[in-house]
Amino acid sequence: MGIKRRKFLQLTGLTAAGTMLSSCGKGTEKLIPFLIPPDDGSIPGVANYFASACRQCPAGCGILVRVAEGRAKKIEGNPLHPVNKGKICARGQAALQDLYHPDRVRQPMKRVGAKGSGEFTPISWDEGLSLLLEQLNDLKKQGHADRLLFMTPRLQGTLSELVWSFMSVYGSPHHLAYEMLNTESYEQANVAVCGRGDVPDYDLEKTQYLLSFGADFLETYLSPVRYGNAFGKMRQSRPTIRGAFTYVGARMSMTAASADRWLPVNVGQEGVLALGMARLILEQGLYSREMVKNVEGNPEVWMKKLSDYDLHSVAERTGLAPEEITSIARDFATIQPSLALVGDSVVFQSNGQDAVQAIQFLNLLVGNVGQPGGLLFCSPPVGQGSTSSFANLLSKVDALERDEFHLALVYRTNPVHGLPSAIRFQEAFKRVPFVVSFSSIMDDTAMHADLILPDHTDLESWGDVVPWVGAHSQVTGILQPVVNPLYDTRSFGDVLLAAARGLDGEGEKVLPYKNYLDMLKQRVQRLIDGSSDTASEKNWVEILQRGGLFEQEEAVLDVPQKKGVSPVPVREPYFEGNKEAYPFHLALFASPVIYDGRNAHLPWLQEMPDPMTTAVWGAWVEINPKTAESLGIKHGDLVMVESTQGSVQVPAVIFPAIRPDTVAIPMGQGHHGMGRYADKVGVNPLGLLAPVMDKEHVLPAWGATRVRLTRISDKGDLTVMGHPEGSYRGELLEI
Amino acid sequence: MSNRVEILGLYKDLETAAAAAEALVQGGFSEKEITSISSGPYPDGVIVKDEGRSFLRWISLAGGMMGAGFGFLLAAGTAWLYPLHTGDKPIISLFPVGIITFEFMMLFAILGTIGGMFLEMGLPGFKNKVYDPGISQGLIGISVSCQDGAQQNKAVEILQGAGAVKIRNEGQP
Amino acid sequence: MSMKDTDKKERAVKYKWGMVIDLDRCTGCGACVVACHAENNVPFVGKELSGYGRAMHWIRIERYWEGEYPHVRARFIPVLCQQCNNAPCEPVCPVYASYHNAEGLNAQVYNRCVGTRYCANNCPYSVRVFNFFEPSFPEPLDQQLSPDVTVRTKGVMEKCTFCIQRIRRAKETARLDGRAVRDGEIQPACAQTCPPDAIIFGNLADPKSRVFRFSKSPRRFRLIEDLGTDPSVIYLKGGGHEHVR
Amino acid sequence: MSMSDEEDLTPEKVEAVQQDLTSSMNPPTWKWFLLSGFLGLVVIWGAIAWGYQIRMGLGVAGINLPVMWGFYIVSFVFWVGLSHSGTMVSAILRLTKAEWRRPILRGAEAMTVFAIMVAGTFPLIHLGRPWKLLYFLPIPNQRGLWPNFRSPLLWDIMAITVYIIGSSLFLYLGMLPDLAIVRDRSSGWRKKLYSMLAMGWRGTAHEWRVFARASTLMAVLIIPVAVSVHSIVSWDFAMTLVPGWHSTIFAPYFVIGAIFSGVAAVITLMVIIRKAFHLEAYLRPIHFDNMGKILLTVSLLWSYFYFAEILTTWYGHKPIEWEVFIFTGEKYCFLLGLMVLGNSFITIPALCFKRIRRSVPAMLLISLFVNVGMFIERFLIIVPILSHRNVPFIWGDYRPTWVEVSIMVAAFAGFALLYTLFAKFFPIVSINDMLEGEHFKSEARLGRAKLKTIITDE
Repeated sequence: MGIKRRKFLQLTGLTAAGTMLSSCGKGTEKLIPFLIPPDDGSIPGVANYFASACRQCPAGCGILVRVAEGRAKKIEGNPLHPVNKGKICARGQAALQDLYHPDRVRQPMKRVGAKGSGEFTPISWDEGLSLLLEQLNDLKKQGHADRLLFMTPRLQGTLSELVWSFMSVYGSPHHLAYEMLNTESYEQANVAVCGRGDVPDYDLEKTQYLLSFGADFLETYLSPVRYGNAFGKMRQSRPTIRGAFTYVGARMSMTAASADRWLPVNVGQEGVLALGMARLILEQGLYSREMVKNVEGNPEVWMKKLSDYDLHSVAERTGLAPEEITSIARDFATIQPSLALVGDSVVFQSNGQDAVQAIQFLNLLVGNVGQPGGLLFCSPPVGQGSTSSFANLLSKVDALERDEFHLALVYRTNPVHGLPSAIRFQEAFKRVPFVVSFSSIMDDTAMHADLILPDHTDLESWGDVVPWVGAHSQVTGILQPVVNPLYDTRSFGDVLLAAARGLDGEGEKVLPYKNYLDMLKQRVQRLIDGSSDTASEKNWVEILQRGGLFEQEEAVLDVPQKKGVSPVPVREPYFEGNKEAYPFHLALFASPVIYDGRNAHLPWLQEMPDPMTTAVWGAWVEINPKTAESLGIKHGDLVMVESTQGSVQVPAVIFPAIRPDTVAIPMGQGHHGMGRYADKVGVNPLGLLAPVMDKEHVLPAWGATRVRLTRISDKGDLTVMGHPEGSYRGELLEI
Repeated sequence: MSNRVEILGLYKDLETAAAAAEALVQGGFSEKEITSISSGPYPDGVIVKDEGRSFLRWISLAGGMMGAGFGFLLAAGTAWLYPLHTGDKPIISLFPVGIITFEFMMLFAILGTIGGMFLEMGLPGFKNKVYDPGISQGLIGISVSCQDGAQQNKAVEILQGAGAVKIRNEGQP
Repeated sequence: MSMKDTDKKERAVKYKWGMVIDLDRCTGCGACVVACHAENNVPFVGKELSGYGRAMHWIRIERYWEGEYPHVRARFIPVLCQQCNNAPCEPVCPVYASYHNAEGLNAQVYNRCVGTRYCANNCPYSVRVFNFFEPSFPEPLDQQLSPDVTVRTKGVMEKCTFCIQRIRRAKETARLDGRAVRDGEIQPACAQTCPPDAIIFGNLADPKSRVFRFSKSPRRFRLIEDLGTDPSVIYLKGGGHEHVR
Repeated sequence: MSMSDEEDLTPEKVEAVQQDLTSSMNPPTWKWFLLSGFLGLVVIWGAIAWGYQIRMGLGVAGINLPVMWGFYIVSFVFWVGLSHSGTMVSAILRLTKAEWRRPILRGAEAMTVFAIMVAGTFPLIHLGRPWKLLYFLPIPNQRGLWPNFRSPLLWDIMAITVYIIGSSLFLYLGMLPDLAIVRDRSSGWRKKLYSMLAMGWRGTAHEWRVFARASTLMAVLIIPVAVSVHSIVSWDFAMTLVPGWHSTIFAPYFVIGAIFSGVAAVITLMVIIRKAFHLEAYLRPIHFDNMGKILLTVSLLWSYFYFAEILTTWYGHKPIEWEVFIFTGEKYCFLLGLMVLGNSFITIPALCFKRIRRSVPAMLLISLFVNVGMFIERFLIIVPILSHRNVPFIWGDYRPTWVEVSIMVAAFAGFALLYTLFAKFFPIVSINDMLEGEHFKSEARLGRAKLKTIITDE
């Protein structure tokens, strides 16, 4: 966006933005002439823009919130933010409804009914805090501080610091920062190939040939807005170059739909394809000699290692035609710069590690690592908290089963909905005697809580956001409250600080902050100059007006340092359920609309058609037309999907772009709780997943479950926006 | 005219009624002064002759012209007064204006016809004109307009002579 | 500069708003759909009504399938009001609720609309949506409603306005500054949010504007062009296999 | 008593005829109250349904995107169609001086008036905001705006208004002498009412002559209005760009369709009136025979138009039009078949036989069949075509709801109720027309035979 956004920096000084906006009150039934402007400076009809940051997904985009008469009206991308450059996705837009959701938890609540019944009674904050402290102090007094489990998503910046400090003060090592779509697998593989354990940034914008192995970078993968924007530029911003894009994967995702070519490879064989391509590239001498020198590799040794990956056998294993493989291999090597991406459907296989390594090796081979238009490993972002490992999760489940946890605190994560039941988490979690949730909405996990201390929503909170990727150095988005809190909620940070203060011990000393804002300001100042002072008011206002710290360096193009890399053979993938009884692979995918389900309570998103199926308000199973025909399944029929672990009943979508041996179900629906717009909408397919792992690396293989289908009835209750037959009649529009 | 009265003789059938009319003409009454009253129409001249000229068609035509003018002004005039563009249609579009003009032309012509008809008939007339409910039951009346006195007696005489079932004078209940 | 002069200057500027949608950039992500909901107080209607053609989207992303597995393609095309110059919806409205304004916009006057739905039938693009029920914004969702845009009542037809409230705002600002609206100064919500920048909005009457330049692209086409509706939305053809080098 | 008696028209005979023809006006029996009460209840139910729709919004009807018009507009076109033949047939028969017309006229004219009234309510019912009806009317107002005369809907409003006024006047005009008769036969408040309505009609030779002239003139004037009304109704569709609607043949096709359904409806009503009021002596097989011939002609015409319309679509094979065509054939196969059977394949062969034309039950059956067929025809013109419009992505479906069905049924009930009430208050067969026929009838000797002759003016 070439122009400067008119006056969005007129973002009025907002030191105390939260306290200023007082016109949210009710009872404006009379028309009162506007004679004396209100104290807060808000003028009816004139809107202010406040910069903030988006926390709807880990990408961490910068936003501008349009506020009129003390109410948030619209979210727009922050043009200054280096990650999203003024753009924002559907989920980011819908954060407004998070703020104004009718079913928010409006004050602290205490359980009164049976556990999990969802019966709560409102209590005061004093009572809520003392209940929390009572639990914490009791446990500590008994010398069982390690019986506290703290569950969060991967945290960033101040929050990460706060939770870490809190846990160390309290004396429990059990902070579990795990969510299902974890990046652990990528990180492990990157260490193996490139010697770097962080998630690289992909320079889509400058690439000329893009090859995605199941990476849905336009919808859910890493930073969709950033990559969406870069994709647009890759396609059409260069006068004579239109970047080409090939997608490899069993199901055509929204991202794949934008590809020039879609290669429906056999499930779990992407790594094999990558190695086959590598061999072809080596054979034809199309590899980057410079890169080989850099990593001190020996092409002849590599060739030998790849002896099993001749074109013929690769074609057989992947199910692709030999010509297709040779043509993409040649294109990938000769159209430079090129770039191979690897995504969740590849990673979450029992051979996922091998596949990621194979694909990164492919990148390495043609010299894509550390090159413009390739993979960029930059100085790692400051303040990106770490994620827990899958092994950690499993050990926590074991501990839960042994009743080793007496108190669980849950913040911003919904494990009851969001973890596959096969790892037994849900059952084990129910054994925790006291669960405290900080959720601002009554989600599935909060339903099981004993105490709910509702957090502000993002638009009411202070906070900082460190983008996952695309922040080539110190980029921290600052969240500021753009409206007064609607209800009697409190910032999670403040509650945790209060809890720390209330601990018998040195809480006060380790966390000596007045409040969370104070802590945030100090951290920001530290980021600026390393000092421990609180950021000066002037600096602070400037940062708020900009939306954060965007000290972007030129991307540092680190050339991989790791020496002696060589291709590792890809193991045969394992699938749970035998082929006869369970003939179909189950591909679960993060919904482009509601991601892993964290946005399912927002009606705008529920009503936004899924791009590929155009389905709204529910889940579905995608079936190839041939498969459906052989099973007698028609569009909209209710189908039972069974795995060795369980079954779900879900409507069928006849989906022409999925392998006949694969069916796909979106994640994220099927909540119990989470407000009226998510409660019992669709089904949660996670119950189908088998607990398959890559045993060698202790990594989950969510894509390794086989299922069977049975038609139940024609009453699937499927709602699609696109007419099922009309969707095939685009030629009538002559487009 | 104040001293003119109408006298009505009622007859059982067409032939006697026609004879009575004939007798009145013979008796010096003009065709203009004689008329028949019946519950059904008879072709002109069967009983009496109606010699009036009719302007009905002209009234209809005038109505139609007025309607056309009105319709045109309404459709074209208002569009011209409030010129809002819609689609690629001109502000004053020929076809729509034509249609509205036509409809109003027909409406006014119809109203003109009905109005003209009543005008020519001299209706509505709720004054007690000479009439007998027997006419509805099939009697045929011959009414004659005459002066008071002698002429009146003469008329009564002729009507009675022709075999009237009943004689009624104007104003008689 | 006196007010009169500015007025004159402003009137001298010709605006003809238009939009270019580059289908090669469009990824079908749907950000525009939600942005439009937020900007224009477009209600959501729930599952049952969505399933029966009562969804209120002013912009929708149509997805068409081509071919058969494995040589299958999905094409996305965002369809919104095409702001036709020869709009078929306009002349059929008996009460002038739908008319053409001087800047080429296909205006819809909600409070004149009586709900004959004739315009919706005559819209070849089927982009007009009707308020079959009173829209509902359960509290406090109503606090999000934009004060710049009317909340439409039941029985009223509505559709994309090219975010006319933003056009008005920019024109007012420009008028106060005594200048014409700059290219790129106005962005409808959909164009503003679009992650791949597939939507370009601007003044088609200005040959220097970005939208004008893009509208002359050899990839240009307009939707159902042979009907002669002369839309102000110009699409640029997306790629396909044939574009791979 | 029979009209075929070859006596002179004596007062006794006149009395008898009047007795017969006003039998519908006898004091109501409990059966009549039962019938009208039932019909009234159905109408009230329809009104409740409409009230519910106004309260809740049009969403309670089955319309949606893309099928923005549904049963209401189908009903509208259907009722406008029915209203057609009444006046039109009556006018044409008057002008052609078809002697057999006499017992049919009044019933047909009344049908027109009530059918167009019922039809006129539907556009109102189908509005999203019926309380804003005033916006349609060319009344100077503070909004500074006028209705848009470029919109076919406004032509519609104008044409229907003209038609309601014209056909009501036409009905009234024909009834004027009869009103005088019933005035003389009634007493009490009824007498006052009829006196008012009869406007002092006495039946002078002058009045009769003006009356005859006016009747002829009205007949001439009403025919173009009737044609324009249904043409304009067709233009509501044909003026659009909707594939399947945008067709030049629509106006004549609709006019013929309207006459078709109207003639069939007249036949249906003739059967009902004949049975209900024991008018067997007046509505004789000859009348059914003649109406049957008209129906046959119109059916042939309709089939011809339908064929021409389908042929051009089929031959031209424009993709989107062809799509609509195929869709209709597939999804609405049964209805389509029923329509073609009712309108052509059964009607045409059957009506070729004099015995069938003269059989009252057979004619009833055929006329009902035609009207079912014509209702389906309107449905098929509106719903499937809207279901599959230019943009395939939003193709849709239409399912009428209880509200629409209730209102539609209430419309039939309302029509029947109006008709029942009309028959109770006014002579349903034209007395003066019947008597006129008798007056002009004579006998002539030709060879050995005595033949009936008709005296005419010329």
